[in-house]
Amino acid sequence: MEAVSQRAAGPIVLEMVAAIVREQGFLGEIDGKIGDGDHGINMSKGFRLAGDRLSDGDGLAHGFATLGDTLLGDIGGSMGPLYGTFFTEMAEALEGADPIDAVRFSAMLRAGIASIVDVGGAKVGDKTLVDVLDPAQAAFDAALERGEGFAACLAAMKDAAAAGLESTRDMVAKIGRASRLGERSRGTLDAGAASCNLLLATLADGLLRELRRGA
Amino acid sequence: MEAVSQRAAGPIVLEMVAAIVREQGFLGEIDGKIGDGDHGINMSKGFRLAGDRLSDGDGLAHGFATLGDTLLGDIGGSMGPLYGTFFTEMAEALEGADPIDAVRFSAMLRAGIASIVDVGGAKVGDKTLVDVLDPAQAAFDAALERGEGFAACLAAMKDAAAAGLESTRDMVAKIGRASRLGERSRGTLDAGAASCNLLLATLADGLLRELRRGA
Amino acid sequence: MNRVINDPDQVVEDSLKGYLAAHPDLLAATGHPRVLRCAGPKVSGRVGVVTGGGSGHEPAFLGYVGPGLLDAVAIGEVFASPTAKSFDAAFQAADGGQGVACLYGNYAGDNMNVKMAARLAAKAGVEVKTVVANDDVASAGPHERDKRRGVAGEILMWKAGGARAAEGGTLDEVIAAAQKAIDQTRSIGIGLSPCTIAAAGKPNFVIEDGTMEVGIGHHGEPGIAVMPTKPAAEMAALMVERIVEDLPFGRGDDVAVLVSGLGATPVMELYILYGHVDEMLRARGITPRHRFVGNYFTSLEMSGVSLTVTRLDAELERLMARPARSVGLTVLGS
Amino acid sequence: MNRVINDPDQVVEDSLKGYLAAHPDLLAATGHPRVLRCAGPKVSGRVGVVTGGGSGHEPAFLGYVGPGLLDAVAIGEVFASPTAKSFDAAFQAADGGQGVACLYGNYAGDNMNVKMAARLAAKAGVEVKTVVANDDVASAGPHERDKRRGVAGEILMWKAGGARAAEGGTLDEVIAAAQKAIDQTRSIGIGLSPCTIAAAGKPNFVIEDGTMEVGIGHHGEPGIAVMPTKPAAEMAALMVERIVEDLPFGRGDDVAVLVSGLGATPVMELYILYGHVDEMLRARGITPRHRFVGNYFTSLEMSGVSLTVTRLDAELERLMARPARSVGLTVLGS
Ligand SMILES: Nc1ncnc2c1ncn2[C@@H]1O[C@H](COP(=O)(O)OP(=O)(O)O)[C@@H](O)[C@H]1O
Ligand SMILES: Nc1ncnc2c1ncn2[C@@H]1O[C@H](COP(=O)(O)OP(=O)(O)O)[C@@H](O)[C@H]1O
Ligand SMILES: [Mg+2]
Ligand SMILES: [Mg+2]
Ligand SMILES: [Mg+2]
Ligand SMILES: [Mg+2]
Repeated sequence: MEAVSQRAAGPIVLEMVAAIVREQGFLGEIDGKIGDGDHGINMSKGFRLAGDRLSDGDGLAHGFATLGDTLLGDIGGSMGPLYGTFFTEMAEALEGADPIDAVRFSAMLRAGIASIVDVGGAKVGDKTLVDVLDPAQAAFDAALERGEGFAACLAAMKDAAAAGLESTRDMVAKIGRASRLGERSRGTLDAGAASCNLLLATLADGLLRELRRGA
Repeated sequence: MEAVSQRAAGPIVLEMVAAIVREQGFLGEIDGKIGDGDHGINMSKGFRLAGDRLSDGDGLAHGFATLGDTLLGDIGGSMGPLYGTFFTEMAEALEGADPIDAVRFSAMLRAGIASIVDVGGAKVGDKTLVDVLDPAQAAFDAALERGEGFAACLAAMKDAAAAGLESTRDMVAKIGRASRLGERSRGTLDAGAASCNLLLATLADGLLRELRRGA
Repeated sequence: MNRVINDPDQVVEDSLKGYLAAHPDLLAATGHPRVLRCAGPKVSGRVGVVTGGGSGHEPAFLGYVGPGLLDAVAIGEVFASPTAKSFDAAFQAADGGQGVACLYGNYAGDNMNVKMAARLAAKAGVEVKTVVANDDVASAGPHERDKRRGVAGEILMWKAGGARAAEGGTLDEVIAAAQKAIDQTRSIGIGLSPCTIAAAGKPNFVIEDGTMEVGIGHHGEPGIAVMPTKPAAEMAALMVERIVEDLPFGRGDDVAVLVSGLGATPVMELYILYGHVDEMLRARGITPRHRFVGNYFTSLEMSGVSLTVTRLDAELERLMARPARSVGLTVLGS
Repeated sequence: MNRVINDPDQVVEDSLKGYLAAHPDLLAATGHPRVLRCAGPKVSGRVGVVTGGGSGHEPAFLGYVGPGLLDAVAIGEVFASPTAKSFDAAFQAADGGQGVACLYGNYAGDNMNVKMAARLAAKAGVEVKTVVANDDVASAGPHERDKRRGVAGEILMWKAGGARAAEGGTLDEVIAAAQKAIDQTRSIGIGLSPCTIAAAGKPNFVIEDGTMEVGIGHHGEPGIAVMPTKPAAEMAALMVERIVEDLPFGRGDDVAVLVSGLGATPVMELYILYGHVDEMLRARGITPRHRFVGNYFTSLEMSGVSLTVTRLDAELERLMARPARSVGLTVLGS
């Protein structure tokens, strides 16, 4: 059965931090088109802080817990609670699971998404990060149900996340700051969806690498 | 003995009001050079109000009392108390004097000037209206002492007032707003001295006319 | 931008030092750097009352901490919601075993952070119930009241809730009093010039000189109309009308009225506006029983005004009159 | 200019209507439209305390009328001395047979009008004695203290005089207490942006963005230095140094400290400044016993701050602590 140990997956959290810091400018730029342009700053401030608090050898659950804790503790506004609860819930879902397999990953993702929806109240089609998370989860679970392996599930999730991000381009924002623009919000990617796609892709790539390495 | 009745002199107050209103722009302009440019407005506001309160047939003492009262009651800042007490004290000095002769006029002027000095504390050379009043009084009294008539005394006063105004041009302001400029206040006439010269000249011209008419 | 600051990213930290030094009789530090509590003994045997919000609105929010008002406050960056953990720490600081009433304003970030914090607090055994202020009539229509923002009306909600807690009311009673207060409250603002977050260095919105933005939000959120600046009497008429129609207030009502400057409006102008408001309310048979005029809920150095009116029943009247002491509002016992 | 006014020439009248409507518990009209007195029964059997000055400094001057503070106030046009008759009417309104203490600021117009008014009052049988505030260290050197202007330190002078009058002090005792308070008080201001008198329609002085005017007067009178705007900590150091050297305050002194915004400075910035001031005074062994931070004495919408420090002896400490109630300052009894 395909699985990755907590310890092997741990460094992926730092890769997610690096990805957010690297794409800070891009995230800010698309937020600037229909929002207030601070999404890159907000995200990289929180992720950088969390990265500083992690050390070599921390497992994935610990990494997510640290990310969640830092976002809830140091980032106000909307990103703190949304991504904060996302990572906190995922960390809890990973508790005691070592190694992590596809079933556990699916449960983890479900817990994370449920809490974001619970806190933020966004639905698919509102032009938020939920438009990345929801299809990503659906693709992962469908692959799992078809009996595919962890790696194939992750690959399916990654593709669906990217498509989900692209789907936000034609949406009219229904929630958050951009919703005030109405029709004018159409034609641009959503910033939160972009950061979310980046995080899921980095997570999938890291796990795929470790799966390959373990095989 | 040369003298003018209260009643005949009364209309001169309205001529003083008219003179101030007419020269409002000029007074504001010279105040603007080394002060805050409001001397014309301040003066014409008060004098106009007093003018509105006067009726035909009011004597000179009543006119001065109304002027003084209005300035004290409706004009804040420095002009209210300075010219207010000036006219109030002159009105009191004229009380019961009918007709007004040169001796009485001299006493009147002395009382007015004393109260301005008392309230404002300015000395000759400070570049204020005292630089008009003091030489004007001195010239009037000198003529009187030489045994000249009321008309000659008034003419001497008028000339001295004009010379007094001109003398302020080369002075450095020692008191009031302009004193902050130090040396830079040199080279301009003093606004208060200008209004004071205008008032004394108008008063002298009016009395001279009445003296001629009475003769 | 020409300001009395050090590092623009440290304005909140720096100002909190000043608050603690200036008001040790009212404000005390807690273990959390972004949470202050009421000085003196910890809340015990009664409900604790908490709020929180972004900085830059001083004296709101921390200036309303004090006896008879708030027990603790969570403090965010300038114009940004406090973190979930800050709210949680404020709940812990205000808990005296009878639960905590969190009375805050309807902003996306605050909603989420309070919700998260209430969960954290529940795990620690602290019961939290909330009231969400939505008094700004300009921020959404009357049929979407849940979308409306909370503005200066929050102060009267805090007063009601704080007074009810001081009376020894249960958590449900405190929540009910605060909810009633905000349900009976309507506000509207007019903006005359923008403001600048020091860390940003330039205004993030524009108001042309000679125009006014009716219905502006406390962070410069766009209002319902931009028009040439009207005389104070017409501003008052516009604001009173909009508010009175929304509730609707009627002949015989007693009200509390609060006119707040947004930061840079000369105080004498707040009174010019109040004079008209008072006259217009009375002309409609509405009597201002409690009157507040000043810089009660600001937006940095924005210029403009907000008007808040609360309809009082016997309970709210009693709660408004109860003594309270804080930096922003002191009510003497009668 | 974008303001909450009607006719620019009527701003004083219009705002007084608002004051009377908003604070009937504190302020009452008199027979003179530019004079307000403390609400309630007329002063009787004790000394009356009066001040007066130009408008635009709200809450000064009328905002300090109330029990334990001022009994009546004469109100001038914006930035212009009240008339002699206004001062006289204020004296009459505050006279309770024991004489009147007129505690005002050192400006040419005020000096003359008070002098004239005292004469008018004397004719009507009312004894008036005066104290002239001159706390602004930047307005003249230490050897010309009689040329210095009165600024926010007037508030502490009123507090001392008002408290002494409330204690039943004689006219000479009230005057002595107020004189001592102002003798022990030093202030200095820093201006960061000019202000506009509505009737004039444009600023009558300039402060370049990025520069600060140290020692600015309350009407924009030029200060002692224009320099690039410094961080708040350096502003505080500059102000504290100038004040402490002037009196001079020393180790072991107890003081009252007042930080006032000039109108448009965000409140949080006043606290940033206060934090530094408190720290710097304590580092010199000087202890702030009474602390006031807020918009206590403004200049319309000028931006900037003023710092005032008063050295307290046992009598002044007692007078500061006495209860007082007014729009601008409330001190609860202890
Ligand atoms: N209620 C919500 N639920 C889920 N996502 C949301 C919600 N509100 C906003 N978002 C996401 O937040 C993103 C903006 O984040 P950010 O710019 O950091 O915060 P802010 O909007 O406060 O400036 C949006 O692009 C959207 O994806
Ligand atoms: N103490 C004083 N004594 C006599 N005259 C004075 C005094 N102070 C000012 N003045 C006169 O007042 C004039 C300015 O008056 P005005 O412009 O109306 O008042 P302000 O200076 O308050 O703007 C000066 O030109 C000067 O002649
Ligand atoms: Mg954003
Ligand atoms: Mg934002
Ligand atoms: Mg002037
Ligand atoms: Mg002038």
